[in-house]
Amino acid sequence: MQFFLEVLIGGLLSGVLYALVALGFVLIFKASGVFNFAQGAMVFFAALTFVGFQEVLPGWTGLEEGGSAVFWLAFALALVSMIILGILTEKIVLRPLVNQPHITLFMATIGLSYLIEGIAQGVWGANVRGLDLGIEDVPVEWLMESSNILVSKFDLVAAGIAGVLVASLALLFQYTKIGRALRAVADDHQAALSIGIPLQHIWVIVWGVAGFVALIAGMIWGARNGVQFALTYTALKALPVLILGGFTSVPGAIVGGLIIGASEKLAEVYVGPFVGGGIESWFPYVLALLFLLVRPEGLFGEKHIDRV
Amino acid sequence: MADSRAQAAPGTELDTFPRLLMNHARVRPARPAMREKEYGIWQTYSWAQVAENVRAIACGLAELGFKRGDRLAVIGDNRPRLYWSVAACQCLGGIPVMLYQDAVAQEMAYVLQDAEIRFAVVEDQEQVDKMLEIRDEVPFLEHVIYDDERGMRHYTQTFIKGLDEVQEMGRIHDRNQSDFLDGEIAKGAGDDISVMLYTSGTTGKPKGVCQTHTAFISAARGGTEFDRLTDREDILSYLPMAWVGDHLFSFAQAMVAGFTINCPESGETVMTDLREIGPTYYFAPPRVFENLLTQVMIRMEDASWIKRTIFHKYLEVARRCGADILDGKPVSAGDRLQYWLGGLLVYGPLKNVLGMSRIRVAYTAGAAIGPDLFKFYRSIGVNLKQLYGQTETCAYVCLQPDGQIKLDSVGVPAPYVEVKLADNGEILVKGPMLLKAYYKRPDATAESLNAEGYFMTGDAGFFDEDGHLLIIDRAKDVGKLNDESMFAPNFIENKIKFFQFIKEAVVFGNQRDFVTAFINIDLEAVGNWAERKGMAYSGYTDLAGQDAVYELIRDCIEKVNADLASDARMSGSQIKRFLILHKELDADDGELTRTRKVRRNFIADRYAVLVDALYGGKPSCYIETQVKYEDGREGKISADLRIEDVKTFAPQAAKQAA
Amino acid sequence: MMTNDMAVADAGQQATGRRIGGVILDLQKISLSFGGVKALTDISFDVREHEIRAIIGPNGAGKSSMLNVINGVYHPQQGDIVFHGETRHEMDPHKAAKQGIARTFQNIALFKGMSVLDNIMTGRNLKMKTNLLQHALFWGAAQREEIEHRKKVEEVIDFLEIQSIRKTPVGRLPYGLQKRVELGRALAAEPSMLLLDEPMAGMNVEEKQDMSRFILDVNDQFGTTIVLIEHDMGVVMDISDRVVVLDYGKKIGDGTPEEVMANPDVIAAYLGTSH
Amino acid sequence: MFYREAGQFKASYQADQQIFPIRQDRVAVWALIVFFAAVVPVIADQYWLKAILIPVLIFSLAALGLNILTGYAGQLSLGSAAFMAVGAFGAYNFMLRIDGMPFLLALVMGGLCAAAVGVLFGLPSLRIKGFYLAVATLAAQFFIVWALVKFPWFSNYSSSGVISTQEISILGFVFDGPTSKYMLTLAVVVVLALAAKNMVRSSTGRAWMAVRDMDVAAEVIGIRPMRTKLIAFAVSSFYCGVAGALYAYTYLGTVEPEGFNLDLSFKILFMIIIGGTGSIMGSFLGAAFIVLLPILLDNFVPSLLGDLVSSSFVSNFQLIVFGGMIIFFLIVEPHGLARLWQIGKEKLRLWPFPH
Repeated sequence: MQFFLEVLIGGLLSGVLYALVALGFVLIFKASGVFNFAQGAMVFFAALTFVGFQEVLPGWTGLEEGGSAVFWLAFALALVSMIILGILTEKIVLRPLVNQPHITLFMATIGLSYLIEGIAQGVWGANVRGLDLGIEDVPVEWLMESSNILVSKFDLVAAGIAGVLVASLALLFQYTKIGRALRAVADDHQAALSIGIPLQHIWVIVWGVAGFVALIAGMIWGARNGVQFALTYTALKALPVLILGGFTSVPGAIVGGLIIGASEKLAEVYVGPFVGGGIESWFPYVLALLFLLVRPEGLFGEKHIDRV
Repeated sequence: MADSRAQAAPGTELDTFPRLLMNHARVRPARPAMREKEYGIWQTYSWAQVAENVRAIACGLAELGFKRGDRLAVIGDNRPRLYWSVAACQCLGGIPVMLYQDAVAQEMAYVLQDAEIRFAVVEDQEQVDKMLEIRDEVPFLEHVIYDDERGMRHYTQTFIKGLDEVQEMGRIHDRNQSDFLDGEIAKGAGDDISVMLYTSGTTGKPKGVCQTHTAFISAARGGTEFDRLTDREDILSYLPMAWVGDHLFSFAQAMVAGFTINCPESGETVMTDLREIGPTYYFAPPRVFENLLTQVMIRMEDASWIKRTIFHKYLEVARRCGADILDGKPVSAGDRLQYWLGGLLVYGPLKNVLGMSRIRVAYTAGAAIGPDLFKFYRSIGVNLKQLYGQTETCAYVCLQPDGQIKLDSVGVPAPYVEVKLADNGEILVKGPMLLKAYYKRPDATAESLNAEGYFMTGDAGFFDEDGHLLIIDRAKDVGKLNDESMFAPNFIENKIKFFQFIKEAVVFGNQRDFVTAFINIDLEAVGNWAERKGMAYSGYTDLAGQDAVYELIRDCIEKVNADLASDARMSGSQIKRFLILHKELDADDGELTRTRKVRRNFIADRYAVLVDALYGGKPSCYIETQVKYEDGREGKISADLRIEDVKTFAPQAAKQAA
Repeated sequence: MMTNDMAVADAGQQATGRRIGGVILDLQKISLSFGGVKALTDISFDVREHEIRAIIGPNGAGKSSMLNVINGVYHPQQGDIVFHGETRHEMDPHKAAKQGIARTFQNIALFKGMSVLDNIMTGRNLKMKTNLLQHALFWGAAQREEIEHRKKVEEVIDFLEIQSIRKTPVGRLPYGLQKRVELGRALAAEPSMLLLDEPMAGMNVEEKQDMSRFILDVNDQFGTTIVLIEHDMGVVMDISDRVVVLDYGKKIGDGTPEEVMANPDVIAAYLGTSH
Repeated sequence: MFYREAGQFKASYQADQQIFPIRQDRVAVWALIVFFAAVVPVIADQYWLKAILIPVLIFSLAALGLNILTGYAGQLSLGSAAFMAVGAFGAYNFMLRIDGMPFLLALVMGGLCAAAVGVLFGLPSLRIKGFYLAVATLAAQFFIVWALVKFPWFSNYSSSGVISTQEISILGFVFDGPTSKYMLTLAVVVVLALAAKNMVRSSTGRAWMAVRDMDVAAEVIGIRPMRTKLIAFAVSSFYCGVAGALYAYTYLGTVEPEGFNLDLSFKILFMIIIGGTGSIMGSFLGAAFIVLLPILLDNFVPSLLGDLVSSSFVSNFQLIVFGGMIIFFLIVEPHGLARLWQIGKEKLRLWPFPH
């Protein structure tokens, strides 16, 4: 039981991170109808840019290496880079493809992910880097003492940050003017235009926010596993989350992330040994797929009626 | 080749079309006789199949009571089964009478009455309806037989039958009396009338021209020998069956030479079908060639400058040496090389797109063809030639021989034809291809044939030093200006019409002090020109009245004047004043004949106020005209027409201006 | 020619042309809703063999939904459909097609990436028997079958007078011609019943006349029963035998064109709405 | 310019339905086949055969397979490489476990295994469309590779699933050199390409395209979307499977499951995007492009820029070029090189006219 809880909590914590990445997808999908496969590449790009700036800034500015000034400056620069990336993407890739079938846009974002990966590594190099957020990866003491459950402090903090972010975005989406505009756009581009919301602005904001989410996700994952090419695979983790939760639902992304995170870990631990292990790679997909057959629109997705 | 030689032997029994047909069915049963684009492919009928079908139709007609000497009306587009009906009628010793299929019912009524038609084979519901409309006026019409069943199921009248049904009756008839039709064919003689063609007639009612088998077979045989046509030729049959040219090329020559005729799918697909078939032998009136060239030039306007440069460079090469190469004249090796390159880059592809890649012989006639136009086709290697003839001569008097092409002549007298000139310049012809008579019009027959048996063509012309005939004008149209100099209106009009911007021209001057002209602009060409210049216009009338257009046309006419000034006989005929008509001259309004010749006198009467204004020196004139639209509605067009003066040239000044 | 080949199952019918027969389709108390929104409420009407039956009504009256119920694209929550004497709760599009129901759509539903010819050929798919392996070889039976069906399709092309565009991709055609091609695709299936959803919408007068003629010819030559939705009252009056009027998902009138036009409810519905 | 179509009229439906209705095209295609079958083996060196021609042919086949599914039937798949893996391991096991198994039959059986797996993973297309389906095919991608690694039976208990292919021998002739392997590959690819063309121009292909373009309308005229999609999955996977088997047997000789990873699937997807979706020829053009581009970049970028660039730069540059090309083609010419070819051909047919 204790072990089960450990696995479950570990799974849920990583699930929060999945949710974070999935949220980036949902934002962009809702606003522009694009299934952004390049979200993973953006995470990688963001983390690499952050680390890259951290490395070069002391040399450029004379600031103390590893200091908080460098940290925040690098963070700011990385964020600006992400926003610029978002704007460029919107202008160069999405706008010319507006009104194309969704599947075409999807394929374009696959191309985009190659492009972003190439640029990121071209600029910052392909070496694996460490990233230190100053949070130790040690078991949380009070938990260990009270119930003898091993939960990493790092995981907990990361999940906390992600949770706060997810929650605030959900609120933002629900209650602010921008959020309402976003929802209007998601429902009907024409209608959104007719009530006077400049579509381009919204897209830029959304890509900017998605970039911000990617940066946070990249920093957390990078700190955990090192900043390396494998960060791009976070997108692949987020896909089943989306299917489960529905492409258009913020709560769906959160709940889906938690379900996938937990079930994946549980399956790996309890089912894995019987089939040789390593089922993490495909288990979420199969789970999502089975779920799809029952409920094609996802947990929180809207049922779509084919008008003829 | 060998076969056509064999038929050409004198004294052969192949002296009627039915016998020719049955002979082809024996000699080349599997060769394609006809193709028709239908259901997406070229449905092919061999000579044997054609003969079988013709037999069935003939026997079916006989079963319905068709007798020797009866006339059979044939109305419709160029459809195999209509050609078969013509042949079937001839098998029975009857006389096919083809009508222009786009004529309105009332126009048809006259011919049906005149020819006392008992049987009509028509294409479709539309033509059946016309027959029903005029049924009361032609009470002797006993049977109307339709080819296309579409929409015919509710016609319960017993005198209306499907050609299928008639053929089926015929097949049974033929089975029961298998020697009946052969007997009928055997009864035929070369001197029997094989067909009656109604002349459209610029004046008076149409007259039925009776032509014998011998006449058309001679004309066809002469033509095939002259151009060495074989049974491998392909021809596209798209001109009205009622027109003598189609009967000569698509029927008589095909029957004589045994080549294949190809019927297009529909009127709107003619150009595509032409391209698919790629005929080896082709006929088209000048306006078709002209439209093609206009389209070529318009389409080239949109091409990239590289293409345009190549195009024009090699057209220049072609202008320089193309015609000479085609005529087998000596040309320098350098030019030959350039022409070969041009063939690869321009002429070959161009001919391909136009469907003219395989043409060995192409003819044009019916109206004068512009020298530039004519030269253009010859220079890119299309062996385009002119011929001269009338309905009364089976469209067969003069032909241009290969290698001796002159732009202004119509060639030398064709085989078996004798041509001489009357004192007033009128062209007189004699030969086996002459009409037997005008149907029921001994007066007209006597008028057109002189005492020595020459047919008086009504055209004025002369022979040049090489024995080529030049046509100037209709003999009766040739008049005199008040200064006694010659006035040949057609001659002048043709010169004007050679400009692509001008579609029709009507000139006046007989018994007048000077020459004036009505102009019809070519809406497509001028419209395009206007679009390129960024001019807005709302339609023909608006465009025709614009200053810039007047300027454009005045330039054209000035060029004509310069040209006329260079010829001593014609320099007095320079155009002093002109106007652009507010409407297009139209056959439906009676201004043109069905073959699109202008009816000058009718126009002069109809627009008398305009003629007066031209000679009265007025700067403009108001006119209101009744018009008939395609759907039969009537309406009015009115405009204030400007009249403009044109520069004329003194005879001696001509050289400088040109 | 066409007449012989295209004739529908009932051979007796074609010789004498159009003769309205008994009821072949009976819709009984049909109700349909989407997530609580009622599209059709308790609608009953019937269609007789060989007749031209029009469905009219203002926008949003539920006309297209009605056609979608008939050929099984939508499944009604309540009601029965009696087709050829067989009662069922809902139709299935594939089965409907097999039983000879073909249709066109309000917003042209052609296959944009294919030529006119191929689009119409798809109408023959149900009747094609050769299998995948034979197709891969394209030899013998497969080729023979392809040609046999091509001939039928060419007859349809000829019938609709669209020869000159047969190899054009449908996406490049003007609207009116696309409608005609869509009719061709439906005709290629040699249907006994044809559902036409606003066949003349967006057409000019001339195109409408052509289309009316084609519809009448189809009905006349092949005896095809036709159910059509049309806005142009002139056309409806001209070509239909009986008319059913819908408004807000309810039936408000049913009868001959004259009867329907005299019906006060219908007049009210039409005057009360603008479209 | 080189076309002389006047006079090439069709007097029968057979003639009208030819794959290449224009005589000049037929001549060109035959010339091309003769060139690749008779001239290339003589003039090409080992490197060309082994590193360029054989992979181009194999990838053409795989792209063809994906194109049937994505280009013709409109179902996006991101699992092509996995189906290739099934084909490769299928053929390997048939060769391994059945004595005297003819190679060509093993190839077909490998393809059939892939087809069966393809149908299984195509089943979700019953309910889902578009990128939902694409994600479903990702499941196939991950699951299959995982299964091939984790169940050593598939690789005859070799370490980490690596297999070394058996000798290819047909009717006693051993295909051991690059030339003979090239010829074998060429023959298989040409035959399958012809079969694919035949399928897409028959009612099967029309059903695919109908479902792709407008599935509701397709259903209404009696095409069963489900059946049609599953057939597309089966045929597509068969082609990918055969391509995978050839990949193992005539190209690499030794393969491991991880070699058939998502990157390879993407590569094949890129081939059809750049080559042209819904075009048989596009599959070949796209495969040639994607295979040749890195070789060109490897050879020319360093020689152009000299020592300025590192090898990692070249590989990143490749990523950028690939990504950029995909976006470029999707925006500018969604139908890829095949459409450009088509446009060029139209221009030649209309030459000297522009339209």
